Amino acid sequence: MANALEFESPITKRYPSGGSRDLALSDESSQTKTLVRAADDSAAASQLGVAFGGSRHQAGVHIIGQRPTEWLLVGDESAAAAMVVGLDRTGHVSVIDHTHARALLRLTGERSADVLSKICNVDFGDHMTPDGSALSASVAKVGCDITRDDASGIRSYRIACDRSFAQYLFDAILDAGREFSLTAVGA
Amino acid sequence: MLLVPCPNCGPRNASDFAYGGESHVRPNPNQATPEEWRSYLYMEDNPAGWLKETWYCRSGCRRFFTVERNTATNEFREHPIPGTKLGGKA
Amino acid sequence: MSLLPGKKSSKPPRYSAAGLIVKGARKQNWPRVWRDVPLKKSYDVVIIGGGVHGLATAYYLAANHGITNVAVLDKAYLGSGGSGRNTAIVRSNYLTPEGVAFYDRSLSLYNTMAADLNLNVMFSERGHMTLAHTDSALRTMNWRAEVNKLQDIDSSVIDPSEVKKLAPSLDTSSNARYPILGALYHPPGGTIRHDAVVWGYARGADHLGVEMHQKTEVLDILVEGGEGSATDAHDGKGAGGKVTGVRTNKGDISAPIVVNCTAGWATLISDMAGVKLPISTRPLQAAVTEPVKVFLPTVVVSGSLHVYVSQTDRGELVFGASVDPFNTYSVRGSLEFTEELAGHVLELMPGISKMRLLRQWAGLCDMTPDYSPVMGFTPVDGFLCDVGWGTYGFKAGPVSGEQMAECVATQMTPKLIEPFRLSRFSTGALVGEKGAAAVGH
Amino acid sequence: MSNSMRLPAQPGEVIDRSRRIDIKWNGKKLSGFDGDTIASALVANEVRVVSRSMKYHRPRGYLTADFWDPNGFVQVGDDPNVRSGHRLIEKGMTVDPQNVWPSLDYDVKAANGLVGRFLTAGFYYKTFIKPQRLWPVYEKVLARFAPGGVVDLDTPHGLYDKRYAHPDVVVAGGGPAGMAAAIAAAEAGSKVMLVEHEHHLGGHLLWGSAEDRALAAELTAAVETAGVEVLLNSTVTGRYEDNWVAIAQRSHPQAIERLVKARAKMLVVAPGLIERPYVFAGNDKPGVMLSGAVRRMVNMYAAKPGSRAVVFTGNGDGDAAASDLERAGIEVARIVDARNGENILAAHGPAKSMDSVELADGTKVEADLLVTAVGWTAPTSLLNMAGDRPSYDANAARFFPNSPIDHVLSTGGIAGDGSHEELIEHAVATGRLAAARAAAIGHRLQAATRRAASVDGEAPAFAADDRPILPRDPHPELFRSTTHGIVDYSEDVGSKDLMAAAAEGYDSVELLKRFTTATMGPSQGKLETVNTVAVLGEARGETIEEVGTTVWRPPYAPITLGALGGRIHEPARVSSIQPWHEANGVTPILAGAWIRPEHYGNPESEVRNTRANVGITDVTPLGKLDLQGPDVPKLLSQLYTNKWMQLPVGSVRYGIMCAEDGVVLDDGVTGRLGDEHYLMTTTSSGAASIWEWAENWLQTEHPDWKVHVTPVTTGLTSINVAGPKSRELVSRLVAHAGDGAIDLDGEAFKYMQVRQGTIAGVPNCIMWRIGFTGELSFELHVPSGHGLHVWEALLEAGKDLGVRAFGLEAQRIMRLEKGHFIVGQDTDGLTKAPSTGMTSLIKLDKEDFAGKAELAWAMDTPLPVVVGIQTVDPLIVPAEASQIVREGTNEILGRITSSRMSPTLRRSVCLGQVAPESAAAGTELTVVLTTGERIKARVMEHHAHFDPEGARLRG
Ligand SMILES: Cc1cc2nc3c(=O)[nH]c(=O)nc-3n(C[C@H](O)[C@H](O)[C@H](O)COP(=O)(O)OP(=O)(O)OC[C@H]3O[C@@H](n4cnc5c(N)ncnc54)[C@H](O)[C@@H]3O)c2cc1C
Ligand SMILES: NC(=O)c1ccc[n+]([C@@H]2O[C@H](COP(=O)([O-])OP(=O)(O)OC[C@H]3O[C@@H](n4cnc5c(N)ncnc54)[C@H](O)[C@@H]3O)[C@@H](O)[C@H]2O)c1
Ligand SMILES: Cc1cc2nc3c(=O)[nH]c(=O)nc-3n(C[C@H](O)[C@H](O)[C@H](O)COP(=O)(O)O)c2cc1C
Ligand SMILES: [Zn+2]
Repeated sequence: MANALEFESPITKRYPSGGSRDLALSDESSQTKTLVRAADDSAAASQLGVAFGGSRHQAGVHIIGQRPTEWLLVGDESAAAAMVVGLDRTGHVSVIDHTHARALLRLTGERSADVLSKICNVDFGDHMTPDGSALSASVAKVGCDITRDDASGIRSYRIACDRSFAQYLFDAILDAGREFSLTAVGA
Repeated sequence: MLLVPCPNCGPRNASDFAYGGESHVRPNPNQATPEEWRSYLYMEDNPAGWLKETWYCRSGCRRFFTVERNTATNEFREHPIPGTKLGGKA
Repeated sequence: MSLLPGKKSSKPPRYSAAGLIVKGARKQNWPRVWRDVPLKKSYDVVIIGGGVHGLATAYYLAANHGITNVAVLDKAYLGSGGSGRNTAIVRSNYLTPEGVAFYDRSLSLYNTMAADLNLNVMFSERGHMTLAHTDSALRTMNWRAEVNKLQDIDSSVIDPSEVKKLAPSLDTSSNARYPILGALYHPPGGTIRHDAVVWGYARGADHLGVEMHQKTEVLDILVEGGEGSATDAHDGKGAGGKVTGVRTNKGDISAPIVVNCTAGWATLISDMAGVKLPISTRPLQAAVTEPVKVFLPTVVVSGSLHVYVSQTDRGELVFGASVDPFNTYSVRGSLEFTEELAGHVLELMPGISKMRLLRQWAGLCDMTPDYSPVMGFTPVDGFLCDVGWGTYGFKAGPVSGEQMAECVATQMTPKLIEPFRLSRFSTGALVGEKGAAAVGH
Repeated sequence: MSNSMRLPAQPGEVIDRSRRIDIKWNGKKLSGFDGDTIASALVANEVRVVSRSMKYHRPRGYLTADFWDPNGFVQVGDDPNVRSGHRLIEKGMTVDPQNVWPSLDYDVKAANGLVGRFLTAGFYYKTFIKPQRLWPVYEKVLARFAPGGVVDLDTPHGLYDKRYAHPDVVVAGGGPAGMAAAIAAAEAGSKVMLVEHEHHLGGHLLWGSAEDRALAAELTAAVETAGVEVLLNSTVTGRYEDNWVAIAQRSHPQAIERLVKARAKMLVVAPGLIERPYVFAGNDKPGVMLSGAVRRMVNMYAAKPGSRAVVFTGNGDGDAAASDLERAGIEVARIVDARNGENILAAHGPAKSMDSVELADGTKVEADLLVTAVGWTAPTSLLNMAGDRPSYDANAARFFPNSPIDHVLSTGGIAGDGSHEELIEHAVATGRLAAARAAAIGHRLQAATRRAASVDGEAPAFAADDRPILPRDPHPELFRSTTHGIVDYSEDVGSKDLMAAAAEGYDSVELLKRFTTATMGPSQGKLETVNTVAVLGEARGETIEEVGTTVWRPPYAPITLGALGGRIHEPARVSSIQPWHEANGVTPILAGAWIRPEHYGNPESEVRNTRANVGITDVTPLGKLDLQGPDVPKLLSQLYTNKWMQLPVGSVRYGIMCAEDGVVLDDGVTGRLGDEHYLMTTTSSGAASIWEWAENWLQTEHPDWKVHVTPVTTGLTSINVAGPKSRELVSRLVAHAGDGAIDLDGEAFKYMQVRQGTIAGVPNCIMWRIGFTGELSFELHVPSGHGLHVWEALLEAGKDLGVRAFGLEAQRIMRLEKGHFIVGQDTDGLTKAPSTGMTSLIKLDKEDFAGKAELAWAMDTPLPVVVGIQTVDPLIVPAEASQIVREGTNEILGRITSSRMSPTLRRSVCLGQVAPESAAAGTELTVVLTTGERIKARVMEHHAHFDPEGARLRG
């Protein structure tokens, strides 16, 4: 039996380790994810400090303007909790723990946009999807929230989808990345 | 593939949306006669030209909005309007 | 006007192999399939739309009721609408008793059509198979089969091994993403040479005196009485009144009876008469591959995967899918349709990935809320409709023509088309084909 | 015969003579060089007949020797209809002729040729009419004559692929014009994709003069420097709405073929021109070739298409072909110059070859090669797809683009003639214009897209088209000689057929096409359209402009189903318990995208165990919506037919939802977790649509209501614990004191209530007391990151209680025993709410709810009714969908919608829909089994066959 509070990843298949890390797909589903819903002109919105389509990092939390009136906060448990506690709840504000509802994958590497472009119709060019931008789109026919979150200058995307689709999506991205030698890491 | 102008996400492929059909005003269910109600449910203007219609940005911002599209050319008029009257059909 | 039944006329002149040889040897040409005559100022009946419905109506008006002072008007060429672009699948295994009776009559007319019209319409009774990939689809198949059997229609649910025997190219293994759990099999279903049906009816009608006018576009319906202007239909004005004729690009024609057989354009025409219809116009895409040697002996339909496919005697695979997801009058092809289609076809028949798509096109479909047509009288006296044929109306051409002709000639709604009256949309008594909506062709 | 027709090295040849490649043709080995097409290898090996024609089985040789060659179709292994004029040879390739029987050399069906006069186009409409019963027999014979190759049904579905692209400019065609346009656009800052159908950039220049080839090399190098993305051996197959451009890429290193879908801001069409055949007697004889074919053969592949040639020319290309032949040492017996009014009448010779050409002046010239150069067809297909209506220019004897389209520009041969300099100048201006417009479009896109990098200022104006206008060279109109010949080679349709069809009344170009099938073959009119139109014009006494053309449709060049299908993406979703299911012998079932446990070996025993002990089942796919806000009750009242304004915290309630036509959409329970916090469940299949339904009402009808609807279906792993021992089992895992404690006592936690707390150490679980099975049950909703843990904990803790997992089938049996209907199974697309028997849940005194108007009317209308049904013979289980008829007739009164043998009651149990007149309890029904046998059954008092009072449920 699994340890009581160990987080069970939705990626249950095992992948060969090793291979190049120039282009990597990893599972970050255990990150705490909090969905905040509030009006775009609410106090909470200005606290969060990004609008729909953008994202920023603050105090260990990745604040993503995922949709109009919706923000996803990603971080470790304590940082996320701290931010939620400080949230101004004036008006109609809902806070929903999305840690278990959404899987979170990360695709990193210079050619990561080329991989995504095989299974997602969005323009991932720098003009249309610069670092920090956030959008929702279908990836290999699964509805996903994608945030460009470059890691020390290297192109990187966070991709969130319904947890139940995670294993399928993980494999679909790996398949798309085959021609670029995409490797699964840490899964 | 058609580009549909979402007021939030910008122009996106039609396949990212669900089509809501002609935008009709929902009659008051307590006052409508059967003819009026069923006209709302079933009858269509179906013009070959400008049509006011509802789209739902299913893969993107998940907002309903109304736009005008020319059904003969599939050209959209600028300025989609958020929200609209219900299409009436699930 | 002369709506009196006249003498029933003979069939159009015979074609035969012997004739071919004689004509070939003497280097003679065949007589024209239909005459090219000037448009008259008045007719007893004007039929708008030179598709199978309009032409069949004209033919049966003349053949069964002796009404021959009839003009069929089409804004383009005969068969330019859905009738010339459909995948030509015919069957009668519908879900409701009304549907079954109606389409079965059509099938029997198709069966004798070559002889009746003296033209080979290449009706190929090759069998029609609707695949079930889910429990619930299988249940619907069973439902249809059971209703069919009660009406003496040859239709039954078969298991995957029988499916494999009938169509060896299908993947009937259980590890397919959408495994084939069974199929509704309908041996009398099949395909027909759609253009030949159109030409056959036109030729038959012409022989009996009906005039076919191509490139003749109806611009307005002339209505007397009623409230408001007949063209100003958008706010429901102009309903009622009586038809006196039509305005065309070639001038006005007077006629006491006008029949709307314009399928995808149906609401545009009925708007001219002030009659509102529950119809939205959606394109349906179709495609053919390059020919290869024949390997698919039956018609295969998958509702869950939204495809239907058959192979012509020329060797092309003919594909169709479900209608486009939004209203439009544009028939430009859609790439996403072909992509979806190809993906699904390959799930069904993984072995044909190297076949090449040759051409894709679209036709306009007049979709109704209950997947059933709108037939018969309207609130405007003398203005009749035979529309709402959606994605399934080719097979209904003969019976619709026969029944509409009777409707016009007797001025009463024949029993067979009673369920399809326009008034059902104000009483809410929709036709049961909506009960288990699935593409079916 | 190895390379017996190979010329000495030619200056522009593209073959690598140092690399010999052996292939098999028609069972025999022959060899070519790297760079050879199948066609050039065959010609170099003296193969003159490559195929048989479709209808008359006439021997055919190469005509255009490129992709469009109507005679060049071959079978390569399991690949049918391969264009031998285009496909490069590869080591070990097996190439076979198609459409021949029994062999290429001796073809029995060629007998058709003898009766050809009688097999006029459309002959089958006139034959096989009587006797009608023989048509199926004829049909089988006709099918034997189907042209084309053979599909090997065991062909593996190889690696086909797709990719999206967002270039600023796509250029279709890599000839001089396309290359120059691409370079100019890239230099102006555009991201450019250049697509060339052939294996090399260069277009016509490749088989041209030394100067031409130098220009090609220069431009090719510049393309590279400019950073243009080049796709070789790739075709722009279609231009769809908003410049959605499809490209078939045949040159991907890994994928067999790949579909590139480019949303091009601008499309530049530079496809050059396609040379047109000439209609005359014998024009399909092996040895009749177009000038381009001959020049390609000689100049690019050093293959010798004949030994003694007649050249019929109306233009510079014909002249160039003549001089190329002479340079290569092939005798040119006669140049027939159409510009001087000279003409050819016929090609003569035995069946498989040509030996002489008959000229209009009566002379016969001995020759085994007849080269024609009579002008071009403009491949306007992509422009037509964009809405252009090209027009015919009689002076230049071809069609030209006509209506300017903002986002699509054309250049090169399709747009006009002129010197290289003029052409390149036009192309460069086109490239620049495309770049300027693309920049303006890009600016607008960025400004309209909130996530995009910000842009300054107004979008630049859409640049005006001030390109120079290309001249048009005069060209004689050369379509048909005074003799008749083939117009559509693939379809075996001749000019005589067309004229006969026109006389018969098929006299508009569209009817003519459909009756004769001219232009319906593999090249889709690229070779045939203009000649077809010209012949029809002749027949009707009309000009080409008046006759018009048929419609060009995608794809421009055929594309494999594999590439169109690509990698097949069919998303599958699983619950967090899936690993356990898989490890424990599950039989899965597909339900939408979900893969669910159907059973674990024996559903009946799963039922019995649940009824006797306790069972657990994974119901994660159940739709779950988190609802928050002060106006949630209003939303619930709007969606459900019953009342929701007074639901206490801690309670759950069942409800039915209807569409606006009163038809049942979905059902489920909603529980109130907190003051302004609710959890709604929907059916599994309704999860997505009910969410959108709720959003639709909120966003469009009631934007003022304060409600947040958030789908949490997979965030919560749902486990139903059912059976008499379920309370005992669950109590072993819940906290009994402190934070997260739940009191399971029957009084503290009643049927239809909800609690939140800690289960098996997992906090924030939701538990409600409801059950589809009819047993005492607890539905646990556990944060999914711990779902498997809780599942395993239940199995562990309940060992002594006899706990076992059960699947969907056991659940279906139990719900049927209990008489719960399933929306979509026991109801259908016409079932209005009152038919379910749940009239007490329809509250017409509410101000409004979805479907209210129709339901108000439906209440007074006789409707079919869902009823419990039992067969008189308890052992007969009528199949689902068995019809219920009026005794002694075939009149349908209803049907069985659900049926099973009940392991609990040991008898068959059913639900069904029946006509209102047959719905009263005790009514005797006649059920028709699928075998046709008729049996008796009875309408029951309740839907429930088991425990109708619900004692177990409430226990
Ligand atoms: C791709 C596709 C596949 C299909 N597959 C099948 C199938 O397998 N089986 C099946 O049974 N059905 C099928 N259908 C449906 C079937 O084709 C149609 O329902 C049927 O052809 C309708 O025939 P019709 O005569 O009513 O209309 P049409 O054939 O569409 O004729 C209407 C005519 O009206 C003319 N018209 C319109 N406006 C005017 C005007 N103002 N003035 C004059 N004339 C006018 C048009 O030019 C047109 O010729 C398919 C349809 C499509 C598009
Ligand atoms: N025979 C001749 O006409 C000839 C000979 C020498 C030079 N030229 C000069 O070349 C000019 C023509 O140059 P151009 O560049 O317009 O034509 P081109 O024929 O040289 O090049 C067009 C190229 O486009 C490709 N193509 C066509 N459709 C395509 C599609 N859908 N997708 C991808 N590729 C496609 C063709 O394979 C061809 O290589 C003439 O006007 C003439 O001045 C002509
Ligand atoms: C059953 C059927 C088979 C067809 N087969 C072919 C074919 O083999 N070749 C072809 O070019 N078109 C074929 N077509 C398509 C027609 O060429 C044409 O695209 C269609 O009638 C629509 O007309 P349009 O493209 O002129 O708008 C076929 C159409 C149908 C309905
Ligand atoms: Zn959007």
